[in-house]
Amino acid sequence: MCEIDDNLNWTEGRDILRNWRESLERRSKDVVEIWETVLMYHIDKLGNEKYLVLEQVCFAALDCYRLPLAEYCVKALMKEFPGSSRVHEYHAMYLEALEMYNEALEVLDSIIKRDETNAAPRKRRVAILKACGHIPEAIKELTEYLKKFMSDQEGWHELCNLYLQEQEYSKAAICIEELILHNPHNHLLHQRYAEIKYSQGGYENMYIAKAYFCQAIKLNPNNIRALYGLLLATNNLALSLKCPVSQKKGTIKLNEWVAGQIEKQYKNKIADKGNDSKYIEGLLAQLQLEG
Amino acid sequence: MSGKMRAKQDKLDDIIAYSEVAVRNNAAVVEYCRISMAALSGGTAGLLGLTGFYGFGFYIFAILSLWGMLLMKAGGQWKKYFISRRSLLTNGFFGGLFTYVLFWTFLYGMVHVY
Amino acid sequence: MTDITFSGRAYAKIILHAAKYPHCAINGLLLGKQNNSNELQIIDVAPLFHICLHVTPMSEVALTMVEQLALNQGLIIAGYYLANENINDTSTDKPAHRGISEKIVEHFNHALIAVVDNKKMTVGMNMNSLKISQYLDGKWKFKDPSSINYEGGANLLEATYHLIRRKEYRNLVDFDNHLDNISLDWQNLKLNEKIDEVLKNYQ
Amino acid sequence: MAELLLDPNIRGWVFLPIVVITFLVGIIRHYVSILLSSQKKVELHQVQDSQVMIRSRLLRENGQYIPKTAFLSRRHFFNNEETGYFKTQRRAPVSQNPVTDPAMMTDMLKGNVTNVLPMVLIGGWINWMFSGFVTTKVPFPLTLRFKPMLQRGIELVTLDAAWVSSASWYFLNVFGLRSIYTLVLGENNAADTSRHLQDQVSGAAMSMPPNPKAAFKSEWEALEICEHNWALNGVDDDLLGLRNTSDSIENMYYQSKSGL
Repeated sequence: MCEIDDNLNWTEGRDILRNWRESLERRSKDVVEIWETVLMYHIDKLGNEKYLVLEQVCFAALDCYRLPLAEYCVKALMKEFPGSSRVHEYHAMYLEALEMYNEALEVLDSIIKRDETNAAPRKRRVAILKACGHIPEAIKELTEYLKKFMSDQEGWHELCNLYLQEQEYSKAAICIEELILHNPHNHLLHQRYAEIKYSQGGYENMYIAKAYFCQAIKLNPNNIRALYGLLLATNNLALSLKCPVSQKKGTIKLNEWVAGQIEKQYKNKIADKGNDSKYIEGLLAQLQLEG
Repeated sequence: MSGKMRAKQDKLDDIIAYSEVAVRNNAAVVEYCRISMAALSGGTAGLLGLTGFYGFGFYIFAILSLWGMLLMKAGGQWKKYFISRRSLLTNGFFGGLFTYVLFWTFLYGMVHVY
Repeated sequence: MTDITFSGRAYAKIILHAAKYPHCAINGLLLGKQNNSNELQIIDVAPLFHICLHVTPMSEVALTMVEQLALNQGLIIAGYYLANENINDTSTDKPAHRGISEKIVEHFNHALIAVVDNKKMTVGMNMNSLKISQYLDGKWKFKDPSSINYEGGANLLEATYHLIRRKEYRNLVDFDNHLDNISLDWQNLKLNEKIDEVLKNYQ
Repeated sequence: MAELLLDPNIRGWVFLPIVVITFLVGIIRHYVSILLSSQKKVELHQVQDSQVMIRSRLLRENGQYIPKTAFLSRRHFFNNEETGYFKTQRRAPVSQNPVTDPAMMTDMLKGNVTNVLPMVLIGGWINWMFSGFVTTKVPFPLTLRFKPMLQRGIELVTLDAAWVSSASWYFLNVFGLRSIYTLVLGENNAADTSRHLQDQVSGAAMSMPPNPKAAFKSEWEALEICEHNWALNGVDDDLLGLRNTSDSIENMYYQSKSGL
């Protein structure tokens, strides 16, 4: 986290915001702060960028529950682009922040009516349902959406989270599979998939979980979650009655290997061997199998 | 280092994943350098009044030195940034040549013809 | 009827954890001591997760580790605390929480669940924002707030406000942070010292 | 051949103006095309089709990373005889005839207005304004074949091929400056970023197959013959085999940008 300089001038502020916009960083608190300390007084010097900045600030203000600021931004944008669906979307989000959900839905519906291919307002509808706490309805809405926009990764990810909230592991796994198809080399997805399969339980799922934990480790040897996960999965597998004898040996070997890896990770990272490593050792002792 | 890495990759069935965005970004940066280099070296050749094969030789020299500089900047880990070393050299050779000839002719005409 | 006492440190850490991740659900474990049969003291908490509460492997790891820690300090895992993602939501029977709290009950049958009431987390911190239920006779029963003692009383709220003002929550490390970077200390020894210091000033 | 001496006034009033004019016209053209570019109207089912195509292509390419049952159920979704997506969706081919589709007409017109028209107009104007000047000489020898190319507007048989006429100089500029535009206009361009953002909003995938029916059929065929080999088979042995090297900190996922 870089601290914001107290006496930065407006060009610097503009450049920082531009940078964050381009790298898709949210940092709402900082954005609002920059706006209030410098940019607010120089808004007319920004030229065409003014509206991009207003948009960014509007989003950040909604994030931080600074409703008057958000209202100001929405109004300024609305004045300049009365027909833009993007601005209307911000208006809907502002209504959402006021918890006027029905009005927000109306605005969103009117946007969708005007341009059926616009994905963003449809996703906002799901968000509203989620905010009301209607998770099953949100899931339904999102699946409808995904039937039309099948390669929307963000959508699949959110659907996965919603299913997880409802404890529907097998359906959540399908969503993660979809994401893996998009990014087969992302170790976090493999790790998450394995975790879901692990939570599902059962020998078959545990076996798959083991494989995906392995893949995650292969893609990133430092993924400590995957290392722990593999430790648990191999432990479970080896203790399972269904495990054929031929595989048992390999599983135990893997278990030993991963325990060694975890220990190594901790030794590398923690210079002074405090009592932390003691607990790790305790944990390993508890989970490791007698080979 | 590279030998070890190679060995490891062989074991991993050669999985090398490229981030498409990064690759495209790198290509754009290199393209930017190449155009600038072509324009600048063309201008230089024109000012120096190089003619005929000397001029083209100068272009080859410029391209090679740009390549060398890029590799120097990337250091030993050029594999991390670019897919192939040769395509770094040959890509956009003729596009650059066009720019080069234009600038060469322009400054040559400005300085030496009149 | 058992008496329940929350230490200032435990309360402050729960609030700081919730303040660090205002945009997502969080959970953690309450570590306590049962003196005689009807006095339960919550001494400390172990902040656990904020990224994905719904999958089990890492919770298993965390539970084992925390248990080790608790044993070492002569404490028991006495309950579970959480804050939901939705601002109006103070329910405790979400599937994600059910699993882990049942697990705790297996080991300690008077376990507590503390929910952070998001609505009461205001800038001034002038209300106690925990809602507590206890497991009695096979059911979770909501406890009357007046029956729970907080060490420090009104001063505790003042102290928490001060901690949040100082952005102390940035220094809080939960188990997810630890898994992202294992050199971070999830026991928060340094933060504990700071909290104790602040609490002392507000006595 | 005797050396030709050019009047320096030609430099000031012909040679330089042509360069400046071509450059500025190029920049104006860039902005005009931004001004005229319209959001293409897309039908919902077209978006859906293109996204389905992306999804099935990814299934073919990366299908080995998901378990076999998951792969098969997805293929079933696309290819099943009765209910598969590629079998049940019947789409009329999108009309490609510009005469019947007014939107296509305006698009073509706009393309012409921004690309061809200024070329012809400015070219004609320059031909008329600066005709008949020998402007410069290319610094390398050329064969006689290049004479008609480089000496448009000057009919002198004895002139060396290396000399360039004003009209040809203009065309040389038009082609040579193209890469310079990317250099100039691609940097910190406010107009560019806003356009970019607009693209983001209205759906990621805009490339539609022109004829969904044929595209579906070929995709169906490709998916039908696609085999599933689980890439994670034996991944645990890999790890054990890696015992010696895996402590080195290396990410397989090359994401670093070059610091150039």
